[in-house]
Amino acid sequence: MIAEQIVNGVVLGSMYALVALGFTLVFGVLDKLNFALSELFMLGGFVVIASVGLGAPLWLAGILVLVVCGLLGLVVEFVSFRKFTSADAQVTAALSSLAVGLIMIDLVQKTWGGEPVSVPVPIEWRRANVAFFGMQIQVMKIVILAVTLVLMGVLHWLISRTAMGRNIRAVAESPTFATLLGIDVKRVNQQTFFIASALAGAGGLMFSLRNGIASSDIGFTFGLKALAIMAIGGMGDLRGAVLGGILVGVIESLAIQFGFGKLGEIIVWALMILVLLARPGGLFGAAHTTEQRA
Amino acid sequence: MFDRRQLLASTAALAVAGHAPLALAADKPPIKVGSILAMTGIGAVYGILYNAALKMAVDDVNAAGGVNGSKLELLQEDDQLQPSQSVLCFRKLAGMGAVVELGPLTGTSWETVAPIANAMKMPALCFTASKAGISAPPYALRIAPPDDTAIPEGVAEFMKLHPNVKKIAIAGDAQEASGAAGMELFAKMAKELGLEVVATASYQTRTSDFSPDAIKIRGANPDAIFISSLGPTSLPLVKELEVQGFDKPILLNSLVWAGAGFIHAVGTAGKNVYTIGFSTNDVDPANPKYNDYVKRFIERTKTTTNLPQPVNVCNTTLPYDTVFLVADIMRKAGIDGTTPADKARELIRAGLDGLKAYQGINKITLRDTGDGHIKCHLLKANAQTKQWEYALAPDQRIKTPAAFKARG
Amino acid sequence: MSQDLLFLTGVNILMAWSVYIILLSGSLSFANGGFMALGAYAAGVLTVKWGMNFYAALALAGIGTGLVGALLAYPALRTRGVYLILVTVGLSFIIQTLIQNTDYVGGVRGMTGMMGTTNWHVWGLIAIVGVGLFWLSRSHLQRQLDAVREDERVAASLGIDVVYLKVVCFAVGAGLAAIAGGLYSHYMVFINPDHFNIFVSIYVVLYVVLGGVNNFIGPVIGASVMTLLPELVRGLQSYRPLIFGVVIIVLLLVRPNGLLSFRLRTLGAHKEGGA
Amino acid sequence: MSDTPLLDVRAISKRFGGITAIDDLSISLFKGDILGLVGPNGAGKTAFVNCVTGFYTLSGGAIHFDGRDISALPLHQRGRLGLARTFQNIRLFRRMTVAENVACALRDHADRPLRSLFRFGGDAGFVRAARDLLERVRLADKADQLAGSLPYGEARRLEIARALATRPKLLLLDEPTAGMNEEETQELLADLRRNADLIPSMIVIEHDIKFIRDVSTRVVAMDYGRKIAEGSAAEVFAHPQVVEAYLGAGDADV
Repeated sequence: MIAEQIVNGVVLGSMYALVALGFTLVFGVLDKLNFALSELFMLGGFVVIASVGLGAPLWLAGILVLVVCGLLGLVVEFVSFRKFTSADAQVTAALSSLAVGLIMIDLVQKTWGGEPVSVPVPIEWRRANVAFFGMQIQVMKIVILAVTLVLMGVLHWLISRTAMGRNIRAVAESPTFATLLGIDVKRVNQQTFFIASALAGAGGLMFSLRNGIASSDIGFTFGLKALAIMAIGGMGDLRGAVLGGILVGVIESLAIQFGFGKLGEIIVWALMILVLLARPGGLFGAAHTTEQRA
Repeated sequence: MFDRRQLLASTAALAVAGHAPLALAADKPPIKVGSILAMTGIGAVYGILYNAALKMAVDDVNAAGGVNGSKLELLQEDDQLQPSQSVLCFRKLAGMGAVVELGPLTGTSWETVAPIANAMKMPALCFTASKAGISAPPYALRIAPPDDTAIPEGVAEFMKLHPNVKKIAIAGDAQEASGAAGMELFAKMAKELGLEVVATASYQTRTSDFSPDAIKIRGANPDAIFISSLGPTSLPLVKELEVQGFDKPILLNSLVWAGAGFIHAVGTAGKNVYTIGFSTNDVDPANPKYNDYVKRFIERTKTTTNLPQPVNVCNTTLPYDTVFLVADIMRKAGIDGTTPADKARELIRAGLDGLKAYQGINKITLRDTGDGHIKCHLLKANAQTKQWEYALAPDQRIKTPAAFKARG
Repeated sequence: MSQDLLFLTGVNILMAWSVYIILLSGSLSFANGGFMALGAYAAGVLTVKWGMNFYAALALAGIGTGLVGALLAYPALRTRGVYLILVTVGLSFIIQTLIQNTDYVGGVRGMTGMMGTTNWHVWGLIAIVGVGLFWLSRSHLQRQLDAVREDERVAASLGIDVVYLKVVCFAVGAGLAAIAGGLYSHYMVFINPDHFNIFVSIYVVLYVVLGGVNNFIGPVIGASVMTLLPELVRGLQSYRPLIFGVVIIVLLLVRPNGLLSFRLRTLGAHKEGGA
Repeated sequence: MSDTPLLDVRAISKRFGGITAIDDLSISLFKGDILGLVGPNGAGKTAFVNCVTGFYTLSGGAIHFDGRDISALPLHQRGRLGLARTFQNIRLFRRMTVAENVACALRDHADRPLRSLFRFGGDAGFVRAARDLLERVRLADKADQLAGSLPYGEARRLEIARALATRPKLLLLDEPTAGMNEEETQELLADLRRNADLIPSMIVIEHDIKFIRDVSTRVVAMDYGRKIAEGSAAEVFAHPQVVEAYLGAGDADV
């Protein structure tokens, strides 16, 4: 049972990680929080429903999620971040992206109603189980884990091996310096938003496929948790987002098994506060002390 | 000038009502009836559903000649399920001259509004909230049967259908008042029936992952699961249990049945799912009034709302009955549009005070607590038709009323 | 305008000021919904369960929550910027969950019986706090706070005790939020933890940012506009949430520094030091 | 009288991860000294100022100021003890007025900021003091401008006035003439001389050797976080290691 909970925690954690990766990418490049990612995560499931409803096969729906969420990410960048470039605008941009998220929720509720909607994935897919060392594990979970790992691998390759990734890293290091190098910072921002939003959408896709439903109110708290995970892992640190996500996923699963389900949100937030007090830069991030900025 | 839309509406209503009294006195001012429902946000599905029933009732009352020569006018306010907004709407409606207020939707909002209704001497009737013990007579009454009668009645039928159930698991939304109260009631019932509770799982309204709960429950190997939470919150858990191959019966509390989301999204996971309620879309040979309502309501929602079809009538009969109940009281008390609001409210309160039972579409009995009672039954999800239906045949259902103290 | 709208506007103004006071020292708090809850419950317990006088209960709830705020501030203020935002979001969640699991105050069921707040209390307090903030805005303390908000390391190097000021502001802000909460609970009669969810904290920050963070009038404007706006567009029915979102985005784009963006100078040009 | 130094830096070091910014550095300074601190870029001069004023915590060693061990004191307490500084990249409170920049640094009520709320006599004292300081640096006519709007040279003078407002016992200037032309440099020198009554002791980091020669009573040269020479300006600039350090770093200022 406990082993099964740990496996489940890893799968849950990998979905947290996808959204946390989105947050951390944007934060790394812009030093800002993109709250709309929470709702792009929520939209992931509804894009599947809409595209299957229009006759698309499931694999195409999956790709459409990445594209549609990515494009919406560009809209968010344009509306909420393009104009707010200075460091002072951190809160302004965050609140603006939050408002964009509110609009997304409202549009989804107008279209599909406020209640959960069934995601058209064959029940046999969701129900397929394998026995593994006495554990019962859904094939879907394995698929989710595999897809998530592939996405993370692609992200890693994009960031560390391609010209685009080099530019993103340069801007993350210092936008001013990147501009001096002739890097088009605006373009890099757009690329970052596209990738981050596609990742969040992918997280929502996995989530809705696994649960068999999509709901309009799931994004906000999930997204906030992903933010806490980003802080636990170290802001702007991709590896930290993944490991932090898995850590929180496993802890949450085990907490429920051991009867601490009532604590709910407290678990992740208390963990984040403790981590930040002990290591202000997060578990895996560089220790951002105030000194280097002195 | 005669409003064309009004004309159309009343003509339609007349046609439906089947008779045409011409005493519609256009010169008497209307009687204002307030309603507080969530029309936007997460609760909008419910708000739209109940609003349709309220409007249908008001149209029917007006088509039948209104009340003492005055038409009813429905003032609708949206509280977005937020208690502070409910209060705002409540007092706003009072300020607009409403003589009685219907709603709000949730127990939390109802609990916030009920004391204010008494303080303001404003009759308020709630027709949805299920949490026990929160009504505040004489001004704030609830027509709906709360969980403290519904759950025992439902569980009794459930045990009749599944007599071999010995070990149960209880799950629910512990961070929501109605969900938590329902969990306690389930636990109490289990104790009374000698059932062993092998696992308890508390989740939250916005829990991200129900797998751990499902694994825990499955691991404890219960014969059945009782789940208590608002609307569709239990849906992911039910679906997760199916995915994990859990094949035992699941009993949900009454709150689930009223919403469109659950029954429409439950899919094949619905085959083991039961809930508690008092009306379905089934034809009831003994109650032609009910059959007529079901037919008309479903037709009406097809054109006036974007609710997923087929709509489950569920407890929309309650808002409908509530309007007629209020209209009856007003008729008897001689209230019309010219009665000062204060006086009308007092008269309605007096009418409610003496009320012991009301026979509308449903038979509603009033209890000392200010809550209604309607005999509840076990319902079963039919995933194919996306409708709830009675789990037991009419002669199998348990008829004995639950132990409660009626008024008087 | 109805009584309740006037009341809610007033409470939101007080809440906006509670965020503004913390922001004076450069810290943004998303925990004020939580502090509001602490005050609402504390004052409620004092009047309903202990039979205390309403004013005394309010004052005690304010002071108590202020002390809690100060205690939380010391560790919380070790973090800054986005980290502090997340820590305060976490505090909001933690306070809410703790109340949900405290049976003494009814847990998720909520607590009832609080009565006695009128609009006079709320607007009287607004007048008092407003005068206080005006007085502050002309003071040497305001100047030092401005310096801290501009560059806290440099301010510290000039001998300004930044940590002390930040903790004091955090405590005073938390205390004001608690008093607003006490007024709220004694007006609403019934409260439960859901009244104080994370959105309360977020919206209050929104009021301040939309209204303007540089002067104490801005939060008043922001809170008033955002409380009244949904009422003004009630006629638009189901389009309200959409309009609410669009208005926020447009306001932020058009006036990124808030509706009232000016900063009051602590040394006026009309004074002799001017030219 | 002056056998205890005002500032006594004892074998301090500062490391960031694997990088050593300051390595076993000892410097002492007596009341009335004006110490010139020279060295190529990256020699650790600014790090030294940061260590003394409390912007950096020490990795090792100790700093005594005015007879007290201040090694562990937080920034603001060092400020109150009489250490004040300017920054290589000017750090003004840009959205406050020129007068406010100076006024906020003025001492008040023995540094109990809340007390200032209970002063009902108005701000006259602050206004006078701020105006006096601004006159001293020729900025009185700009008192009500935003500090962010000042041109470079004036911003630098304002930063010095702000530091002087704290009544320092030791003023640390980090490259005060960076980016200034010859004329502006001379003006700054004149400003410092004119206000000598407010500057009992001073440490100046400079690349401009002429400036250092003009102001300092003593010069310390640093390279790679260590002290490589100390003495009069003439001695230090003639020191072979100093010459090599500068040539090695290819610094054009020499």
